This record gives sequence, C-alpha cells and structure tokens, in this order.
Amino acid sequence: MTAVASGGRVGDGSVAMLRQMIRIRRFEERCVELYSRGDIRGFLHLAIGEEACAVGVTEALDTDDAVVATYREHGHALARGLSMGAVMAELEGKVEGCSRGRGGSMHLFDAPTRFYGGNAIVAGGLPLAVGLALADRMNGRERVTACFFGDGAVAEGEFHECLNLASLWHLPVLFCCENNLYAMGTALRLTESETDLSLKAASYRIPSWEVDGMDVRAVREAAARAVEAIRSGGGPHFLEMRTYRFRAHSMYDPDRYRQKDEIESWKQHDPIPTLSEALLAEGVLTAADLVSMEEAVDAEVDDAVSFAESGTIEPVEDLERFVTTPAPADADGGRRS
Amino acid sequence: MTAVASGGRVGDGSVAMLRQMIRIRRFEERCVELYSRGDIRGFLHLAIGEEACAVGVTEALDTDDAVVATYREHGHALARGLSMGAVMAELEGKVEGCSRGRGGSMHLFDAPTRFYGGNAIVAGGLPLAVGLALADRMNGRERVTACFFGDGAVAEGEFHECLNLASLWHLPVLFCCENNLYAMGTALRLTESETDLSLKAASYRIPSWEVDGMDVRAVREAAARAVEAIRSGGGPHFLEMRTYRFRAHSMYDPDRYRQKDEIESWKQHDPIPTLSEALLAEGVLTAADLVSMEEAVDAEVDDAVSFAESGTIEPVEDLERFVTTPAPADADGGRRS
Amino acid sequence: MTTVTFRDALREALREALRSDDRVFLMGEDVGRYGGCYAVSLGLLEEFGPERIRDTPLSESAFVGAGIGAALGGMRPIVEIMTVNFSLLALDQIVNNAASLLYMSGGQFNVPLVIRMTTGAGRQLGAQHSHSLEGWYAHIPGLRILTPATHADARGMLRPALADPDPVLIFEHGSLYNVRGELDDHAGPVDLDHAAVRRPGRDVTLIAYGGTLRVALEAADRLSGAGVEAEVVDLRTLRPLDTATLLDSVARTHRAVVVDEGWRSGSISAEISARITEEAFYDLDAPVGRVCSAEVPMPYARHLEEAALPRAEDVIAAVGRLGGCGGSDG
Amino acid sequence: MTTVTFRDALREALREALRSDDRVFLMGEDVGRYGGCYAVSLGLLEEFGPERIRDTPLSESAFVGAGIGAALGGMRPIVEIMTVNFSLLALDQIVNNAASLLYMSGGQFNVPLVIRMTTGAGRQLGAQHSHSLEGWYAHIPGLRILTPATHADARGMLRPALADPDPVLIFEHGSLYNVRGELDDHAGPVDLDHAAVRRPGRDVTLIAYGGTLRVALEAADRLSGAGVEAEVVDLRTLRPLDTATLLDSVARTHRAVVVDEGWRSGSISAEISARITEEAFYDLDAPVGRVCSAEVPMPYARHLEEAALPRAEDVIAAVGRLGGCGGSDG
Ligand SMILES: Cc1ncc(C[n+]2csc(CCOP(=O)(O)OP(=O)(O)O)c2C)c(N)n1
Ligand SMILES: Cc1ncc(C[n+]2csc(CCOP(=O)(O)OP(=O)(O)O)c2C)c(N)n1
Ligand SMILES: [Mg+2]
Ligand SMILES: [Mg+2]
Repeated sequence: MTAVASGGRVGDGSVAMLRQMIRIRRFEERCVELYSRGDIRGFLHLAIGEEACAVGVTEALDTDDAVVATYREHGHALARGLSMGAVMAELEGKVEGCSRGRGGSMHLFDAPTRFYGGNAIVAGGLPLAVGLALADRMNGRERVTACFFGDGAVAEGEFHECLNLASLWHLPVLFCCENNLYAMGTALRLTESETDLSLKAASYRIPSWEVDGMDVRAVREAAARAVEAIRSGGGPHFLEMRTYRFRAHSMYDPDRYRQKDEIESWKQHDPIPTLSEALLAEGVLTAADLVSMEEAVDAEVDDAVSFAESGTIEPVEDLERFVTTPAPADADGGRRS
Repeated sequence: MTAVASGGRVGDGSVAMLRQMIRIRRFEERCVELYSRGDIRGFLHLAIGEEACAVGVTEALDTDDAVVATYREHGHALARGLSMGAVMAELEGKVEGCSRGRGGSMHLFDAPTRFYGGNAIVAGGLPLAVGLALADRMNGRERVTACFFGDGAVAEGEFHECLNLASLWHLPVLFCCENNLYAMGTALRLTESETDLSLKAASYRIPSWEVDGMDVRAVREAAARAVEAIRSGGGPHFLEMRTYRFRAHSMYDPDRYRQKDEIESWKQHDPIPTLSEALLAEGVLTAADLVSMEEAVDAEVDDAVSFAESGTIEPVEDLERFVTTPAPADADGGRRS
Repeated sequence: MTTVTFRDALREALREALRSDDRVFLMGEDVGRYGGCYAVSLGLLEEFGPERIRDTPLSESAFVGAGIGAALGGMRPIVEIMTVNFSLLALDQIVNNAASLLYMSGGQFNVPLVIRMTTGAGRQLGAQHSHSLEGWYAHIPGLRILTPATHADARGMLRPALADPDPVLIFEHGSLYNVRGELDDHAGPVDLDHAAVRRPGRDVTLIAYGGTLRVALEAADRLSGAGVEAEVVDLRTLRPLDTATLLDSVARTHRAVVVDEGWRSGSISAEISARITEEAFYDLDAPVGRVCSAEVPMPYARHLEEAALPRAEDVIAAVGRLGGCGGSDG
Repeated sequence: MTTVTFRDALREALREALRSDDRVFLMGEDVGRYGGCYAVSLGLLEEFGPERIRDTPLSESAFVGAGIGAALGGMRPIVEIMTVNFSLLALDQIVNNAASLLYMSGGQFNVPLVIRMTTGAGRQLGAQHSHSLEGWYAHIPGLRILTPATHADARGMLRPALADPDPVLIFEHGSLYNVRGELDDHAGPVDLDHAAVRRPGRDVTLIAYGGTLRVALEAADRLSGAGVEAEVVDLRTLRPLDTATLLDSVARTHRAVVVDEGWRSGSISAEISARITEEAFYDLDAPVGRVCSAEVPMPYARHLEEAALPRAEDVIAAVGRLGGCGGSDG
C-alpha cells in the first residue's frame, strides 16, 4: 500500500478518492477546532457529509480544466490540488494563504490549478463558468469548466440566464448541483415549485443526470461520462448530486429547521465509511492500510496547521495592493483613486 | 348595429373586440404621424399586428382584475378602458395624460382600471404582477393579475424567479407572453436554447397553452379558460400567444434583421381583416356596419388628438412633485432631499 | 427601562407592526424557519404563521419586486434582504420600480414598502459580504434611507417607516445586533426627519450614523480627555438629509468631521462635506474632514480589515488635522 | 482631419481593436444583426462574423458575468450593455466579481474586461431610460470609469482600456452619438490618467465630463461675452480622479463649478467639491458650486426634462452666485 500512502492510485482510483475524502473531512474537523479558538474567523461553511461530490467530480477532470465553486469550497479546493497548508493559511488570514489572506474561507483561489474561487454570492459563479467556457470554445481548446453550486442557487435568475446561455452557445460547462435539500434553513420544496431539477435542465435542452452524491464512485462515473460528452462537443451537461450536509449551514447556524432523525438517517450514508467498507470488502484495502492512510492524513493536517500558524501577516502598508494593477511605470505604487 | 356604434356587445362580443382592435390600430397609426411631426417624442413602440393579444386577454378579465404591461402597451391600455384622450395626452406630455405627462408612451398608468403600467425594463413588470397577486391571495380576493411580456423577456432571470415564485405560492397570475419571434433585432432562436416556451412553464409546474395570437377569438377563449382556472384556485397559468409586429421595433429601428417576405406572410394573418371578414361571412356584421364603426373610431382618434393638443403642460415649479408624498403637515411642499 | 439587545429592539418593532396591522407581513430568505440570518425574526413564525412570516426562495429581484407589487395591492410588506450585499441583485426593482412608480404615474401609485437589510463590515466576512452601501442608496430620489444607531431608533423607526406612503430602506449594521442598551418600556415611534445630537460639544462636530456612531462617540470621549469637546450628530436618515441640524452644529463648532463606513470617493461623506461647505463656507475654520473606509474590497485578514475601517484613532487624527481645536492638540 | 460623428469614432476604435487582437470580441444585446441599439457596431458583424460580434439573449447578469469569465480565460471581451439603465441587472457581477476578483484572489486573477454602455438623458425617454449613473459607479474600488466627451477620446480611449489589466467601464452619452467633429486621420490612443483643460481661463474653473462638457463650454462662451473667462476642465476619467489637474486650475481661478448630470445628492460633483475643498480650502474664494440634475426620476414631458437637466444658464447662474468673478457680473 505504499502507492496509496504516497498519493498514487490503486486499481480504479477509489483508494485515492477515499484518501481525498478523508483529507477533506479531517481538514474541516480541524477547522471547527480552530474556529472555536478564534484562529479562523468570518463565515465558515463546512461540507462534512458532501465530500463525495467535490472528489468525484474533480477526479473526472484534467489538470487544465477549470473549477468554479461556492463559499462551501474547502473540499473542492483540496480535491483540486491546492495544498492543505495554503488553504489553512488562507483561513488564518496569512500571506502564505492561497489568496494571500485577503479571501478567507469563502474566497479560495489558485491560478496554477485553474481554481477560480470561492464565490460568496449564491449563483454568482455561474456566469464566470460560462465565460471561461466561452473563452475555451472561441480558442478551440478542449477544456471543460466544472461549476459547483447548491440547490438554493437554482432559484436565482442567474441560474436560468446561465443555463440558457451555455446551452444556446453549446459551451463546455459541467453544471454540478450539490443538492443537499436545504438552502440555509429553507427546504428545497419551499423554494422550488418543481423539485425535479432535471426538468429544469431539460427546459434548456441540457442533458442532465441525477446521481447519488454520497457515492463517490457513482459521482466520478457520472462526471466522467459527462466530461467526455462535453469534450467531444456535446455542449453543457447538468449533474444533480443528491447529498446532505451533516452539520449546520455555518458556524452561526443553530440548525433549528432539520429533524434529528433526518440527519441521522443521512449519516447512514456517510460517503467515507461507505467507500472504505466497500474497499475492505472488495479486498482492495486492508484495515491496516486504512489506519496508515488516516495517520498520514492527520500528519498532513498537523503540518498544514503548523504551516498556517507560522505564516506571516501582510504589512498594513499593503492594504491597498491588488485593488488595481499598478501601471508599469509606477510598478511599486498603486493608482490614484 | 346601433349597439356596436355605442360600444355595446353583440353576440359573443366579437364585434366589440373588432372595434377595440380597430381603435388600437388607428390610434397607433395616428401616433406615427404625430411622431414625425415631433408632437410625440422619446421611444415609441407600436404593436400594429399584435392587437389581438391585448384585446383577447383583456376581454377575459373583470374590471377589478389588474394588468401589468410593457413599453409596447398602448393597446393594453386602450383595451383596458383608459380613455384614448388620456393616452394621447400622455404621449404629448400633457397634464391631462394618464400619467400627467411624466410617463410618456412607455409609462402609461391608470389607477381606476388597475392598470399598473407601462414598464420599460424588459421583464421588470413580472415581479410587480407576482406581488399584486400575492396581495390578492393574502386577502382572499378572487382577482387575477394579467402580466404581459415579450418573448425576449423569457431569457431574463426575473422571468425564472417570478414563474417559480408564482407557482410555489400558487398565485393568481396570468402570464401572457406575446411571442412575436423577435426581441428588437434578435430572433427567438438566437436567444433561447429551447424555443418551445411551454416547456419552460412546465418546468415550474405552470399549465401553459399556446394560442394563435392573430386570432382574437382564440386568444379570448384561451384567456377566459385560464382566468377561470386561476379564479377557481388553479394557480398561475401561462399563455403563449404567437404573434408578429408588422412594423419595426421602435421608430428608430431600420428593421434590417427581418426578411420582407416573412413580414408579408404574417400580414396575411392580420387580426383585423381576419376577424372582420369572418364576421361579415357569419353575417354578424355588414359592410355598412364596418364603415360606420371605422368612422366612429376615426372620430374618437380625432377627438383624442384634439384633447391632447388642447391639454396643458405642467408648470415647471411642479417638477419635483410626486418624487415622494409630502407629509400631511407639509402638504403643499416636497420633502427635503 | 429594560436592557435589551439591538436585535431585540428590532424584533419588538416587527412584532408590534405585525400585531397592529393585518396588512403588514415579513418576507425574505430564511426569515421564518431559520429564524432570520441574524435572528432578528426569531420566534415570529411561531407567533404569526407562514403566511405573514414568509420564507422566500433565493431570488432577490423577484421577492423585492413582489414586495413592491404587494404594496401596490394594498399591503404593507416588510421585505428583508438578508444583507446589503445581495441587494445588488434587486437594485433594478428598487430603483426603477419602487423609487420611480409614484413619479412616473403622475402621483397615482404609491409604494408603501419597507425594505430592511443588514449592512457593514467588521466581522471578517470578506469582500462580497462587507459592503456599506447605504450612502450609495441615498443617491436615489424617491427613497427614504434610515440607519438606526441606537436602541430607541431600532425600536422606533419601523412604525413611521410603515406609515410612510413611499418606499423606505432600513440599514441595520451587523455589528450592532448583539449590543445591549437601555430601552424605555414605553419606547414608541421616533421622528424620522431630524438628525440627533447624541453628545453636545463646542469644538468640533463629528457626524456619524448607523455603525459609525459608536466610533464617533468613542473618539469624542477620548478627545474630551484631551480637552476637546466634540459634538456628535447622528444623521439617522441619510435621505432626505437633515442639513439644518448639521449647519446649526457647525455654526457653533466651526469644524466638522464625517465618519462614514462607505468608501471615500463618492460617499455620503462627500455629500455632507459639499453641503456644509456650500451653506456654511464662511463659518468653517477648516475644510470638513472625512474618515471613511479604505478604498479596497474588504480583506478577510483581521488586521487588514481593522485597518480598512474607520477607527476612533482615525477620527481623533482627523480632528487634529483640522487644527485650532481647543485642548492639548491645538 | 476628417469630419466624423462621435458614433463613427467609437466604431472605428472597435474596428481597430477587433482587427489588431484576436482575443478581442464584442458581445451584447443587438450588437450584431440589429447593428447596435445606437448603431455603434453597425457593419461589424459583416466584417468580423457572429463569433466575434456576438448577439446575446436579454440576460444582463449572465453575459456581463460571462465577459468576466472570458477575461479570466484569456480573452479581451468588450461587453456592451445597451444602456446604463439595464446595467443595474448586472451590478452584482460588476461589483462583486469584476471589481473584486483581483483583490480577493490576492493578486492572482486580473479581469481585463471592457464594458461599454450608453448613459444619460435628454431624449425624453422617461424615468427608466434616462439614468446618469457613471458617477455612482465611480464609487467602486477596482473599476476604472471613462466618460469620453470628445471625438478624440471616443476614438482613443478603447485601446488603452483594453490594455488595462483591470475592468474598465466606458460611458457613452446618448446625446453625443450624432455630434460631428474633426478627427485627426492618425488619431491614436489617448492618455487615460489625466483630466484635460478644454478651454483655458482665469476667473473660474468649470468641471465637466461626458455629456456635460458641451454645456460647460457653452456656458464658458457666454460668460466670456460678459467678460468672465472660464477655464473648462474635462474630467475624462471619473475613477481614478485626477485631482491634481483640478487643484492646479483652482489654484489659478480660486473658484469652481462642477457640471454633472447625476442627481445632486451623493453625486460625483459632491466628491469633487469635497476633494477640492479638502486640498485647496485656502485657495477658494467661494465654495465649489454644483450644477446637477434635479432629484427626480426623469420626466417624459420635454419642458420638464429640460428643466431637470443642467443647462448653460444654470452654470452661468451658479458662477454668478460665487461672486467676485471678473466681468459684468462681479
Ligand atoms: C445572492 C445571495 N443571497 C443570499 C445569500 C446568503 N446565503 C448564503 S448560502 C445560502 C444558502 C445557499 O443554499 P444552497 O445554494 O443550497 O447551497 P448550500 O449552502 O446548501 O451548499 C444563502 C441564502 C448569498 N450568499 N447570496
Ligand atoms: C433589461 C432590459 N434590457 C434591454 C432593454 C432594451 N430593449 C427594449 S425592448 C427590447 C426587446 C424586447 O423584446 P420582447 O421581450 O420580445 O418584446 P417585444 O419588443 O418584441 O414586444 C430590448 C432589448 C430593456 N428595455 N430592458
Ligand atoms: Mg443546499
Ligand atoms: Mg418579441
């Protein structure tokens, strides 16, 4: 199992996906601690329970594809290949953070992996994804842009405008809806007159597939099929992933609107034990492999925290840096405003 | 035929509808003259060719229903019962205008007939209609709000948000889409990935009917059925009226984007001769009736123009009146700003 | 007198409005089952039911516009936009319908709508969740813009806002919700037309509102220790501006500093500076000072956010720059 | 020198940009088959084809946001929003994405996007079609705001705007399109960083931009007849503001009047007044004057609209109110 411990893939890649999900889970669990200590501030949205969506889709992408995500995007960022240290440093507001400490949890960015954020306006990322895909299409590049959003985003006007535009122009976008049944405290049936989201996609002539968002292999398979179809000129595709967040909407949310037993019953489908048990049963993984994988992840998380904690903070003099790009002649100053 | 000349209805009301359509047509034809004389200014959007939509739907409404329209709304206003003089005076910017000269062609308003405008932002009227219907529903009133908009509005985010909200809350809105195949110079097939608009309505669980928008009787029948369904608690309905504007988008539009023969072929379905010929054939109307009807309409248009021309203009001192409502204690002044 | 939070005062005002007028209802994202994003409407669903405490889908333009339509239809809607940041999605409805319908219709159609929203920064929420756009909204004719800064205003502004036949926007600063303060047991409606002198003084006028009133008061306290007596004026209403109260104060102090969380360029502080200068040029001993937010999308990192926001020490420094104030500085 | 319309100058700039850089494309409602709502892009579809002259559905938020995304993806999009009035529907994308991405990403993601739109009143288009919001947009950090008023600027601003790595908004005043003027046959890119003195003078500085430059120049001509020599400064760029040029002029004239089509309260004229007063208080012989639009949703009736907009006589009156200018007034 050295291959796994060193991050390589075994067999169909399920072990790597398991590892990714555990990385994300442990990372977010640590975030909770750091939040209560006050080392992380602002809004913190955890995707605990939803890891299979981020991991399954991301596994189906190539390195030069693009990702656009939401404010609940730690998992997408980590799955996409951002270093855990850079993400943790961001959450701690350090220069070493993936957004230099200016973004925080809701605004993770990374140019090398084409990770375009991190968007705290519900549905606000969809137009960016359409535009990224348009640029690819106009350049004849066979890249795909995966755009994540929640069930709540479906009600926004931008959802409608963007699905239409992407389909009208036949753009290489994979719309990835993480349907966790709630938008903050409002259940999907209270926000959508038609809760079958595939009918919406169809009304734009976008092929759509529903998939069990708690089953990472199913997600990856569906995403891979969709990505292949998109890459071979099939236009945008829509993936509805049925998932659930085990925790509250954010650290501020007392979660008054969900029944305990609903949460408990979804926990029975936790994507991590679901997959690890399957892999154990399939003989792909041993209990010892699992332990060493978890230990390696714990070590990675520890390292990320140390990295973040030993990071530096931006000098206050640089507060106005990056509002605009200084003119070449004036490269060390900002512009007048 | 005295009944007709005096505005009463004969038989199934088709004669009254014919008269309404002729009124609208002649009114707008006169507008063209007045526009070239400079008596009307700003944007002027004519609905010549589309009269059956406004008339058919409005005939299906009760007096205490509400109407929300677009910037191409002379016909809706006249059909709804605004006096032709008040509309013409508005187009000439007079105090006697239905919006006191502050609105112009795109902003006709009339409280007594519950005519809520006149909206120059494409799709901007839809949320108002949803809200008017919400007020009715919350008050247990059995009124309907008819909301007109064009095919172009379907692409806007507000369309999506409003159809969802109306359906989710089961509100008494009749969505009336005047599909004239173009939004300014852009054909529907260039703006919608799915040009079958009924599929869109269905994706919100809104029943939708397509109707020949050049046949006023068909429009009225469909609208009446929909209004009845709405009034008996059936929630919002969607009416797609297939129609065509015979003239350019506005007085500024050189109409470069349509083929002459397309326009000509639609003119074969002109709703006015279509209906008058049918009524003549059915024996409901004689050629003499038609002549006297047209003469009466011409006289009404002449009167409207005289009324407008003899109207007064608002004193400039009142420029700031109606920005806000003066406080009772301060009833003759405006507020500080 | 009872000690309550700012949030409690706002909630009590909502409860009173809902109790006393059947036409009033509250609508917005998560106002019901969730209890309100900032818990302002907590418990109201239980008391008034889902028809009157109405959770909406995420569709700001539609539900704000529906509020306008419901107002046209005879209701007195209170629409909550979760935060000012999302109000940009509803701006067309606010500007082109709510603010314009009365005028465009030649006086026929009033829009008696109240829109509430949370505003402001200070909680490390980053660029997209930290806007302070109340001053920007104050540019729009046809709107009344309220910015409660005290518990009495939190409690007392809603009733007159609902009585206003025209649209009123209420901006609640997010950093105030948890602040405790005294509230008269019989606290009632307040006057919306006048700015309030929250602290009398003779040497300089500090002009603040909403979230910056605390900053100005803190600065005034500290200045007082240095012998400078600052008068603190709370604007309360950003549109229409009560210029008279400002001029009255400046006529006595001859100096003014505006404390504004908006970005400096094109802020309400610019308008206030221009107005005072226009009307009281010869009263002024120095140009009106401005303490605003740095002109940056709000950064997440705590020290950067703090540096970006107006602080008491910035106000004290601005007063110092005016020169000539009494006390140890001048 | 050739005589061309303002529209021709804008079109020539578009054509040059499309010819010289494959990454440039134009997208917006009716830019192609219709020929552009104001015929600015007429003929470009025929020359460059529908991929690069891209008609969009009516969905301002999506296509403006798509422009941002395409810029992130390496293109140099020019997005036309038909008029500023509809830009409210895209404001969230402009503020929360275009203006913020570079900062939020810690400098990683530039948005080299140009957005053009028609602005202004004067054609009896009523309240929803007559906004002048360029000054309002100038409040947003991260944006560059351009307001061409001359043919040379109409021709020459696009190239440097496209070269800017950050988002640039160009506001074209609707009343200028048909105006004819001389244009150098070799007219090239212009400097975006400086305001321009369009007419030298010594008695008062008139500050204008875009649609109001003509008004200021007309007033200056008439004032000159009365012996008052007004210097006219064209701001050209509303953000970042070139304060230095203004201060330089005011240091000589000691008086200034801003001519601004925006609503007075919270307008760019307030910012200019505040800045000049802050920096040149002791140079000023009178408070900075402001001539703005009346604070009303724009009325349709011609005489009311005229009364609502800044006119040369209003400027002359404002100059008169400053007092002390040379000439027959003072
Ligand atoms: C335009 C907008 N409106 C409201 C909010 C506040 N808000 C943040 S997340 C959220 C719920 C979104 O739900 P969903 O899209 O289902 O995503 P999830 O949080 O479930 O992952 C809301 C209402 C926002 N950020 N943006
Ligand atoms: C939000 C918005 N965008 C653009 C415009 C400019 N515009 C006015 S009418 C129109 C076309 C609308 O087409 P459609 O909805 O089909 O109505 P029609 O004119 O055909 O009756 C456009 C683009 C506008 N008024 N509002
Ligand atoms: Mg959700
Ligand atoms: Mg149409």
